[in-house]
Amino acid sequence: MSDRNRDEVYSAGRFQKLGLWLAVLFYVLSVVMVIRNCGGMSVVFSPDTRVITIAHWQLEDGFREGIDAAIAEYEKRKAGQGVKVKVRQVAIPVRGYPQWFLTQLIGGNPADILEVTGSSDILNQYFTPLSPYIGSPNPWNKGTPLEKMSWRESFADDMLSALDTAYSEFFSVCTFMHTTRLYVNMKLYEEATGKTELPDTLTDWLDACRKLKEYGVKQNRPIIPIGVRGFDKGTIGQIFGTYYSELCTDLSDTGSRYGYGTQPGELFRQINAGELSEDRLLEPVEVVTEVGQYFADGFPAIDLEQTKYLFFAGNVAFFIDGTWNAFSMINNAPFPVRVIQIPMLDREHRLGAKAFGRITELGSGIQGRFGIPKKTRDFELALDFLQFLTSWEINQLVMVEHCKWMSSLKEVKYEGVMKEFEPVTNTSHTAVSSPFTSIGSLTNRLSLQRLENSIIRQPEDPKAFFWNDFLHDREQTLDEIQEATYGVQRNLWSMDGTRSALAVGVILSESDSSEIGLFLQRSNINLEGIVSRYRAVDANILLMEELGKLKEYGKNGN
Amino acid sequence: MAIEVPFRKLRYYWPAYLLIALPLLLVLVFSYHPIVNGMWHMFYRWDGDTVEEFVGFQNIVRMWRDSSLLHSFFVVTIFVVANIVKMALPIIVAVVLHHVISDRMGYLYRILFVIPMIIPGMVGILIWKYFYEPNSGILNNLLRMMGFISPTETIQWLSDELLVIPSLVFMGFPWVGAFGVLIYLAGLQGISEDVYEAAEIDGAGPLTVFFKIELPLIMTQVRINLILMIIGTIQSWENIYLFLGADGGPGGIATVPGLLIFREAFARGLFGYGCAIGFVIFVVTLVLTLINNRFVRVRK
Amino acid sequence: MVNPLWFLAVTLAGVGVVGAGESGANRNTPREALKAYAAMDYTLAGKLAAEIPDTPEGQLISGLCDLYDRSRQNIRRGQSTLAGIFVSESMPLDYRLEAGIALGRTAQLMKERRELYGDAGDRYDHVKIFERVMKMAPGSSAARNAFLYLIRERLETPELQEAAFEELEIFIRDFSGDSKLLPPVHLLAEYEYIRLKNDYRNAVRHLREGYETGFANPSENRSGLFRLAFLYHKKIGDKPMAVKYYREYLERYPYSGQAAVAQRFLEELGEGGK
Amino acid sequence: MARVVRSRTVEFFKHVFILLVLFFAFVPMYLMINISLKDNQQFARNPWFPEAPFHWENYLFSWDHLGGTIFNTAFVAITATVLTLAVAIVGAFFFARYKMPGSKFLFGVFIILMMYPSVANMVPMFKLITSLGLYNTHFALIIPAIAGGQAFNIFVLRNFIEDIPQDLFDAIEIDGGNMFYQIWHVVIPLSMPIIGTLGILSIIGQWNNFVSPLLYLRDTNLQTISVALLHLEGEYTKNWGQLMAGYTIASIPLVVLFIFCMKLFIRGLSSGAVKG
Repeated sequence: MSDRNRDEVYSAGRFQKLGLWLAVLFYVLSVVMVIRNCGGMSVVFSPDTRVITIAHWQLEDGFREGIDAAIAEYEKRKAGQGVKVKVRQVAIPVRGYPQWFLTQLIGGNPADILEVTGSSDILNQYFTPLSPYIGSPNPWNKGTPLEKMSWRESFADDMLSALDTAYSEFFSVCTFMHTTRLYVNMKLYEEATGKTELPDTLTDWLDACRKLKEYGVKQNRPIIPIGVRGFDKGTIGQIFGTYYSELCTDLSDTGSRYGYGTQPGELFRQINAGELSEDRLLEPVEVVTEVGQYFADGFPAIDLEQTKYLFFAGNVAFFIDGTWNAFSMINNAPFPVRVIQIPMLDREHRLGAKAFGRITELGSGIQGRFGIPKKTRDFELALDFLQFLTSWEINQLVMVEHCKWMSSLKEVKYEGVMKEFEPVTNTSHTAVSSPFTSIGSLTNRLSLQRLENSIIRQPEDPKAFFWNDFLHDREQTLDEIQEATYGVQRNLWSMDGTRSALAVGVILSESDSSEIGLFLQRSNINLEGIVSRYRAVDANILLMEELGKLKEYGKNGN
Repeated sequence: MAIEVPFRKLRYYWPAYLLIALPLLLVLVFSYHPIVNGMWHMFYRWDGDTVEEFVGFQNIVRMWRDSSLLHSFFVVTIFVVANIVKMALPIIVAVVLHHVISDRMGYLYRILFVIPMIIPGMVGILIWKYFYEPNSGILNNLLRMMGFISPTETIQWLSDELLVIPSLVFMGFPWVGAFGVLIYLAGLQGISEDVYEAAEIDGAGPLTVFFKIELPLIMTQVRINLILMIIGTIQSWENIYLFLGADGGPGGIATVPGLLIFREAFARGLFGYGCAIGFVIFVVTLVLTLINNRFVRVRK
Repeated sequence: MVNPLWFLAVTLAGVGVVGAGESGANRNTPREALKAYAAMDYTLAGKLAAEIPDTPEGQLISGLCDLYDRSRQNIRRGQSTLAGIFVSESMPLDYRLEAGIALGRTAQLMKERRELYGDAGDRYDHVKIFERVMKMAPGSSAARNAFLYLIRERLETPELQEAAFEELEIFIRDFSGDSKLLPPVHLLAEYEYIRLKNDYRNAVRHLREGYETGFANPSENRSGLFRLAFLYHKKIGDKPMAVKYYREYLERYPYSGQAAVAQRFLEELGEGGK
Repeated sequence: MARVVRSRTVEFFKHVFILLVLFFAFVPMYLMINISLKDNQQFARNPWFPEAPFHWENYLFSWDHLGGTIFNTAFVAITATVLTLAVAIVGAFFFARYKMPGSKFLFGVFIILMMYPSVANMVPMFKLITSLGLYNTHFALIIPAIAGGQAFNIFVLRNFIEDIPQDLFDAIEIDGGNMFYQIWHVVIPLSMPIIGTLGILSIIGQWNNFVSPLLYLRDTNLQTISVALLHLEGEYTKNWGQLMAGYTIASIPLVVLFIFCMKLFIRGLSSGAVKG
């Protein structure tokens, strides 16, 4: 180094010494803060405080504040009972949640109450079965209309949405309910159509959309007749499900040899045998493709943030979305907004000749499933808080007052705008699930993507396009079913482990009859579960066989 | 110059092995054990917790059939090629910087070039995510100001299957990592004065000076950066995860192998399959590094 | 089987994962071991069982843990321990029954997944074990389980099918144990009659008997009731029974999603009135 | 500097070119700071240029979101760096000072790891961390970082220590100084610059580390800055001002670190720390 640099180094030496000391100081400070931040927490709270954590991915405004209010109330009441309790709330963005959820379950010490996601295998492996606890009434419902009902019956759908069909077991309870509605920008609607009463049938709706498009051309404004939030494919799935049920609800009578409802394997068997035309399953695709021509282009990419931007910009007439951010959209919109249901497929419409009209929404749309992992350190407290959260008074405090969502419980009255969100119950036709979206999560995602492509490309025969593309991805669907079958077979071994544990439980409790009764009931549940496992395995084998035999569009059955 | 210790002197010098004991232990437990464990679990259906079923070559057959894996290597090749092209700019900047006459300005520039490096990586990526944000992002605002698109129109840079990969390539535009520029600059400083004078006498123009003298000299640094870049690009999946989430953009088009491991293992729970993909990445990196060492010979 | 390097890593790294063992074998360890196993806490149960290797409880629990504790599974050793317990006269009957069922069932499952277990499943003949269990304690829940696993396998093999259906009827008719144990068998019977013989009459008979005795799983009870009414209505065409059970369904589950369907079917059958 | 005489215009073009590249490199940083002082209305109206009412409360809001994570990250980064370098120096000294039987093989063991893509063992590493009970603790980040850093640091330090004249070591050894005495009194003082540079690189590496905290830390109060920023960005109702304020806060510690070791860092890089 030249001389000039050398003395520079020494003069810099003092400056760097200062830097070094500053770094050491900062390090010591951060060590103190880290200790205070995590280790110190237990020191700060007296050791006999029981701490549990609740985690979820609902970042909508109002949800976190609602849970905080419930926590404050819970800590106060438990202090009244002489129990020191601290509940921590963790909210993770939906994009990172599936991975965050799975790694902590495998990692070792998961949060005590978790919003559940993922496959049945994961739920069965990591979450406590709740069936022994749902029979007795929820202790927090004393003095409310649900007092006499068992915890299970206190839910609007008797906990059917929380039932895991693969293991016929309850691993979670539902905390809120959503329905899908249309938010209508009344100012734009009236300007374009000149009418004030809103469409109730599909024909009127499409007619209004056509007028809106013409209005947009006339005004040289980028009018989007129907705005859809595509990024998590939820809304597309909802619309397809609604029209599929309105067209195919009668299939439930014949769609399964074992009882009411439809099984994909049986439907495909009927198609191969010529007893059923695949057209019946594909007409809803044509309806959604026709509705889809009024969507914004690039709709699959629109996420929640852009939804609000587009809607408030005033260029979207009908916005289809769940009722989770309905209230904030209605209040913050710079124009009057009304809410209507998804218009019904009417008989005048060319595809509506055989439609069955509106479908009951009773028991559908109940979500927000929270479960308790087996590895939790304080199961008793976690269960108590979960029952607190799903008690009549508190659930309304969180959901209805704070989030303006609907509660998942019975006997809940709504007023004002929220009345529009209540589920439709004045019809006797039940929803039915389509084979394209009910075989597995991968097949469902591929089908919804296929639906989006059909909307974007507007093929002259959407049914042929959808069907042939469905067969094109047959390999991946078969792979998913095979994986599910392995999961079921592997699970037979762990279910036998449960049987054995219950048997040893019976041996242990020799005389104590009440305990024996519970063990016998649970071993019966276990054996009934094994029978339903046989059903699932046989259904999968039949489905793979029949799916393999399906032929190109129009060539089946003859 | 170091002390030669043949076998017979071991009796006296054996404590020296204590020096290497701790680093060796750490490397064995935290690097070599996972490598072996990964290769072992390639042949298992493993959910990372209790389920470990030997399934032989099922994972490998599944990989062969899995179109998203083949696609992910195709996508990562695009990124590698793009990064090779992007290496040109730092070299040019280093050469130009080298020829800047005033010493003080040169030193000031060097400092300025390092500053972008000290922003945390995460901040840089999130700012670029804002750059592409359809409604209020910089790019669309710019295009609206310049009239290329109408005031309310939005171009979906990260959600359109055609645009997402070019956007990811373009990200971090000047691509001038301080690491690259300063390393090349150090190489250039090695050239002595008389070499330039000799070139001056033969009447060599700036371009021939560059290609004949400067480029060959910094080839060693370029080669090192090339290898590090290739390994880095094949491994890196963080920006794609941050930009597009675990699905890897519309239709999973931008899924790179690293992101595929992350998704298959940590979101879907297929740990055995994740190990299998990891092994494939290791093999591909090894092959590329060997090729690189042999063909990018440094002409001394 | 956990890969050996993992053990090397843990021991080398010196970070103790498994808690240190504490007090010696005190008086009621056998009971503690059973309790831990019943709560499916395999690590604790395995540790306690290891402390009392010569007692019946110790052997039973260690054998069962070898089979079901997936993190340290040793099927071969587990099955041989349980086989020892099953055949030895000196063991208490309850332990022998449980050992027999666990041994037979795991052997059966291993035979079904040959690509995974190879022929390790053939070491024990589960049919003989199940039949012996049924003879040892007719009417017990162990006998019922053994029968259910056996009959399902027989129904799967076409040539044994006819005989299997008769055996099923005989088993249910002269089952000496508590009738509350039978609903799962009825459920299987209903399912197999439809699947293999399309015989809805017998299927409905079994479903009805199972439902009247009461399924343990609340959701099985609910869907069973609706299925019963539906099969009477759509598959057999027995109107009065269909109406009876549709009404019972509306009465017990007025809020359910399928209540509206029951109402519609009632109107279809001309019995609209509640 | 090469004294290639050129006309003023070419000199001018060189400066313009470099300034242009610097301009594009600095635009994101400028926008970050500029937007961090705006609320949503100002931002929507004009995101480009600073505007009168500066909203400093954005920083307060972001601080109580990110404050704790800054300290977590600092703790992890500094601890990991100090321990990595300590272990690496000892290792490098072994390779530089002694040619023991098998030291060539051992050196190979370390160097091969430089070529191994860490993403390939993401899955088994996770399993190892959880089975060692390190899950959801800061050590799940520190210990693997120490192990991961050995290969590169030993490789660089060995080159450096080999250049130190051996007689300095022999002198100490004669009057009874053991190996660690030699390291403390000869190796560390003499290779301060390279240790400084490697330290800075390691701290920057740990500060930007995003995958390990994402996988191994569950609680938000333990979380490091990168993942905290991701979660802040993942919120639905976006307030760009607060978001950019959060990004600025996350950058400050590194800027301060850099101000103090700028000369050291540039000299380290320019002296070709990474020899061919």
